[in-house]
Amino acid sequence: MRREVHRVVKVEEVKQEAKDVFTLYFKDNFCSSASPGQFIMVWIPGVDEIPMSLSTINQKGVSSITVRSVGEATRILCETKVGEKIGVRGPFGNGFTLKGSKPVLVGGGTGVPALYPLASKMLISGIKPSFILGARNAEQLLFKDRLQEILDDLIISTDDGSLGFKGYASECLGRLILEKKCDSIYTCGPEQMIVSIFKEAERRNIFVQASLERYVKCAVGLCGSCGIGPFRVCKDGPVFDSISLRAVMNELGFKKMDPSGRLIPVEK
Amino acid sequence: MRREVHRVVKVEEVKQEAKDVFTLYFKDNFCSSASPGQFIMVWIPGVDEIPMSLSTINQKGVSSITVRSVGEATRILCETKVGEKIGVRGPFGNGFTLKGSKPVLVGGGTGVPALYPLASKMLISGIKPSFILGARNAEQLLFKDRLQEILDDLIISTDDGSLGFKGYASECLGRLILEKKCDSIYTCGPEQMIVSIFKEAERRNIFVQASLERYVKCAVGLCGSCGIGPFRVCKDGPVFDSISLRAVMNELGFKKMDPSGRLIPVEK
Amino acid sequence: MSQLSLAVELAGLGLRNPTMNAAGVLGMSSYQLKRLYESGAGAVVTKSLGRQPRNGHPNPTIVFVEGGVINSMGLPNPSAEYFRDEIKRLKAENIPVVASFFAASIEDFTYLASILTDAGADALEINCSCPNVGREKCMLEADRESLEKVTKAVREASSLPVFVKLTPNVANIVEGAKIAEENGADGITAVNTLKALAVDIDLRKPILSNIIGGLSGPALKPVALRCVWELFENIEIPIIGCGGVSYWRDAVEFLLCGASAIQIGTALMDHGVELFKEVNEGIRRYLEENGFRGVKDIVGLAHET
Amino acid sequence: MSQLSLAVELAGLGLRNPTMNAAGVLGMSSYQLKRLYESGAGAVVTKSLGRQPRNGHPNPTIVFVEGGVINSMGLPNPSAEYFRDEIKRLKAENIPVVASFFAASIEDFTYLASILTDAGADALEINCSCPNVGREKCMLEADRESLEKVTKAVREASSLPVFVKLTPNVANIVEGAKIAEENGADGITAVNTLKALAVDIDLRKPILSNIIGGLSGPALKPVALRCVWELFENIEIPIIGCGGVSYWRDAVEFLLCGASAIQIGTALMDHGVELFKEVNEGIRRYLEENGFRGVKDIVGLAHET
Ligand SMILES: Cc1cc2nc3c(=O)[nH]c(=O)nc-3n(C[C@H](O)[C@H](O)[C@H](O)COP(=O)(O)OP(=O)(O)OC[C@H]3O[C@@H](n4cnc5c(N)ncnc54)[C@H](O)[C@@H]3O)c2cc1C
Ligand SMILES: Cc1cc2nc3c(=O)[nH]c(=O)nc-3n(C[C@H](O)[C@H](O)[C@H](O)COP(=O)(O)OP(=O)(O)OC[C@H]3O[C@@H](n4cnc5c(N)ncnc54)[C@H](O)[C@@H]3O)c2cc1C
Ligand SMILES: Cc1cc2nc3c(=O)[nH]c(=O)nc-3n(C[C@H](O)[C@H](O)[C@H](O)COP(=O)(O)O)c2cc1C
Ligand SMILES: Cc1cc2nc3c(=O)[nH]c(=O)nc-3n(C[C@H](O)[C@H](O)[C@H](O)COP(=O)(O)O)c2cc1C
Ligand code: FES
Ligand code: FES
Repeated sequence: MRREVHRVVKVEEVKQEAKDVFTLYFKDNFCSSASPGQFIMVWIPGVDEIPMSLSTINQKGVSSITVRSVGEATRILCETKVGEKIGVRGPFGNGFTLKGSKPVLVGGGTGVPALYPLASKMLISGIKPSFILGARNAEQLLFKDRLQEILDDLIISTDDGSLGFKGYASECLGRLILEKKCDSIYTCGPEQMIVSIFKEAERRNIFVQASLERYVKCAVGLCGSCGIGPFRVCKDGPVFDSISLRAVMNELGFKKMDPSGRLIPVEK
Repeated sequence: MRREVHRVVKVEEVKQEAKDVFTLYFKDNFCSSASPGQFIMVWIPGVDEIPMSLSTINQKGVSSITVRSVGEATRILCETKVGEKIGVRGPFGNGFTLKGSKPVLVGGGTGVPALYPLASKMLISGIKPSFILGARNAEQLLFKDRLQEILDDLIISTDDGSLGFKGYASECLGRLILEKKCDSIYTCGPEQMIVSIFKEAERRNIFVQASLERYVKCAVGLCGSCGIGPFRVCKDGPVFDSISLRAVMNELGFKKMDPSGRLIPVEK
Repeated sequence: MSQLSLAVELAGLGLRNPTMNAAGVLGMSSYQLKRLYESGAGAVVTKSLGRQPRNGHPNPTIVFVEGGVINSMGLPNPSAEYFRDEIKRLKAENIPVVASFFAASIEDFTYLASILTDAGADALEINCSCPNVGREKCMLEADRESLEKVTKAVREASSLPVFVKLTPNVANIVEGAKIAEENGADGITAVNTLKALAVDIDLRKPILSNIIGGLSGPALKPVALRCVWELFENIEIPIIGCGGVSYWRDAVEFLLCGASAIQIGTALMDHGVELFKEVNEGIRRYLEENGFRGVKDIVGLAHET
Repeated sequence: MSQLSLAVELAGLGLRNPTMNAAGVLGMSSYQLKRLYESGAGAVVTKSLGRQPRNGHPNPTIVFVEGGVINSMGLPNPSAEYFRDEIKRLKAENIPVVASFFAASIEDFTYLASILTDAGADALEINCSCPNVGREKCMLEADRESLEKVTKAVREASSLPVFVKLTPNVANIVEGAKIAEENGADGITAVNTLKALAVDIDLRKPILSNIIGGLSGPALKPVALRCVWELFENIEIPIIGCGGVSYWRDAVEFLLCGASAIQIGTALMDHGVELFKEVNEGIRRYLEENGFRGVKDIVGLAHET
């Protein structure tokens, strides 16, 4: 069987991460051999099929997704009970490439869980990353305990200062780079956060890999609905490096394709 | 690619074996890893596609078929020049199974070449077979030199006595069994010869594998046109052992399916 | 140990399970068909029989492509008359026999229906959908009028359940099925093969002697499932699903889409006649594991929302 | 080093080679299309454009089956009006653009043809064969009358070469092609996808939100080749072959059967946009090794006996 073919898996465990964020654990062979940064398509019959990054990979064959309830499909996913079934296909996309010896990972919102498998993989490879964990406020911080468990250098950053550094993750990053002489940045989170981080990195000449989101339909690079410039988020991404990011700066943070293919503004 | 898919191969060498018998050599990966006794389908565009046993297997990647001109397709095949192309698919069927330590091979007519790869394989496996090479007369003996080169125990038998034993191969076999205490018989040739040999073997309680011919169309066991009793020559055969032969004794040597599926008499 | 029964009732026919061979696949003799039944088929289907013996097209009559095979056998068959004894031999052993047949005229359809009925067949399957013979040889269902006449004639000539086998090579398969239903068909077999071609780039020739043939096997399955789905939504008589069934899962897919029974052709090449047993065991396991009590429970179930 | 030229002339259009993307595959923006051209395509084909922006069907809109994929995108597109600038951007770089479009009325067909012509497209491709939208959304070619009207209207509204893209879901593809030819079409694109369905046995539901979709990829190839073969025997205007081209050999097969150019869709998934280069190199090698002087030499060659 190809990884593109649908499988139906049983939800083995559900963990609430925040008021509106849940992690669903399941077993699937293809997912448990995914690369950090890859995503799957999750099918909720009668409702929708949506892209979700893998937030656990390959721990005793168990994988997971971490879902924020923002609409119908994610709400239903968040209400899933243990034993219920969902459809999955994938993993898709390129995933992150390990580069640099002093990396820093910057995660915001539901971008954090997607970085968790990356951090684990770095540790296994003998690299000790710094990790900036960002959110609006302390309550919205995801994966804090899990990250604390494995990382020596976890920096918490909240917009309102309710925990850790007060301000945007990108500002926090500026300081960290100076302090630790970081040589590569991995980021996943809200698009405006990614833009700020990329600008910060460009100023300091540091290589970035950022995971982007666009409207995904086929997930295999055919339909073009996830386009950003000449690229497809589903196939050329979701992880883009500095060179690619430079090529799409006229869209990144400004414009995105809606499901009809028209460019519409990105949320500020 | 699957072995069932057509390939087009160039005829690398043509060797005349008798007045109306030619061997065509070609290169093909699937054929060169065939089992002795398997056959291929040979496509002569615009004319026909016909079954042919492999008469060479795996000698430096070269394979061959040995064709007697009996009708349009075989005549055109026999006129093939070096460098010309033919289509092949296969190999198909079961092939012979090595059994017994004192085997005797009995070939008649164009059945002889099909036994040549079997004899070679036995020698490689450390088994020294006896071989009864039969034909109407000395001129029609096929592969005599090639067999002599590799075998210690080659017995020639001609109906008219123009060379070797005078009489039918089956009579010759009777003597040989007694003499050499043969413990298994492999045979390929005209159907009536096979019937005689099988009867001879049954009387003496010796296990037989015989390669049979029926009208082959699909060659993959679907269409049923090559039926003999419950069996398909193309898939369950072309090699049948004593147990299967016993099951088809009401047809063997008597009746065969014509291309419409009706049972018609077998040539006497 | 008591096992869940796979028995089905198909247009009045009681079968031990819902599997059959597809017409034309290993149906050349009673011996072949008996072997299929012994291997586990619930019923056996004869080669499509005609009025006269036919040799079919010259070789090559089959070619392998990705996802399936294209055949242009050209309906070789020993004639219905010849096959009467074969059917009798099968009936002597109580094997359920579906007699597939085709003809070039209403008279011949009537004649063949009656001799096959007399021979003891349990059901008739009208093959008016073979892509391998010209129009003169066999009435095409795409032609509404012929389909109506043929179904009606066969219906009148025989008291047996009549199945009409449809081609997927039409814009709307429901249309033909409705005509068959209205004219007395007891079931629809869906589907026959898709018209297809293979060409060789070295010899620069179509490979089949007949140039065009019919595509069967896995490549056909999604099209066949779609046809069964559409039929289930639009007709009342049972559907026999056919096209690309290669594993038990495929059979379950056909049942869920609305087939009451399934036929297996091409897959017997790779999986052998043992496939009937595997498919039946798979269906049984599926039913048991999901708490169903019989095959009937899942027929068309994917249509419920 | 001088290399054999792959240039072709297609209904008056001069293309550097006979390959294009299939409509709807990576044609959502000028950026995507430009990338295809830079990867080696001879011309690029836009997503099928309509009068209004359309989001298409909800997900799932694609499902993988043996030998191909079934999609039911449902013609999402930003509208022809929106796409005018995209076409201009492509034309500013001299990229040959085929504008694919569909409509629900003759007025809309006329309107769209004229704005796409004004935008600078090099040719128009009428998509009246998408299996993914109801009859109200897009005129079906199976309906002879609509096909006639649509072709005639577009012919009159534009001076560009007009290609009519046909569906294989018909009993006789030649019929529709002849109607198109008689009404002024300059070429036939053959074929669109086969209507198909996939169902999940665990959730017991059809997988696509739209239930039925269109099968493309290797499974479609033998059917597409058959269509191209039949068309070549029956029409005079050039044929653009489409359906399952995944390797250069497939492209050569289409050419030998009678296609003057070929389109590639599904295979870009597995082989990436680099496939255009590979296919073109393969065709070139084939022509050279067999002593042909150009693509034209082998178009329809398998029909000669
Ligand atoms: C590669 C990738 C990875 C993602 N990983 C995660 C993750 O790990 N956790 C998480 O909570 N969210 C993730 N998302 C976002 C998630 O897919 C959307 O939140 C979800 O699709 C919303 O669906 P809905 O029906 O609940 O909301 P809707 O009300 O349908 O939409 C809410 C928002 O989600 C967007 N959206 C809807 N459908 C899609 C789609 N098919 N593709 C992309 N965006 C869509 C809409 O454009 C809108 O902005 C990821 C998105 C992408 C592209
Ligand atoms: C498994 C098998 C292996 C064979 N191996 C050899 C071999 O190594 N050398 C050799 O010379 N011959 C072999 N034959 C026989 C050979 O296939 C026929 O001689 C050949 O098909 C005749 O074709 P034709 O067009 O020249 O003659 P035709 O005039 O068409 O027929 C002559 C005879 O060949 C038979 N025949 C024709 N077509 C077929 C067919 N498709 N399948 C089976 N029989 C057919 C006819 O029934 C008739 O008896 C083999 C046959 C089988 C079944
Ligand atoms: C070799 C072969 C012969 C066939 N002969 C017939 C036939 O005689 N009558 C008929 O109705 N269908 C015939 N068919 C079509 C099958 O019955 C069946 O409809 C088709 O092959 C699809 O099923 P499959 O994918 O399981 O093979 C034939 C198919 C094959 C492969
Ligand atoms: C994702 C996807 C979207 C498609 N969208 C369109 C479309 O908008 N218009 C159209 O005419 N065909 C569309 N098609 C059909 C293709 O153009 C083509 O006819 C078909 O896929 C067969 O070619 P292939 O096997 O190379 O993919 C689409 C196909 C796919 C897979
Ligand atoms: S979703 Fe990325 S190309 Fe279709
Ligand atoms: S030739 Fe078709 S079953 Fe043997």
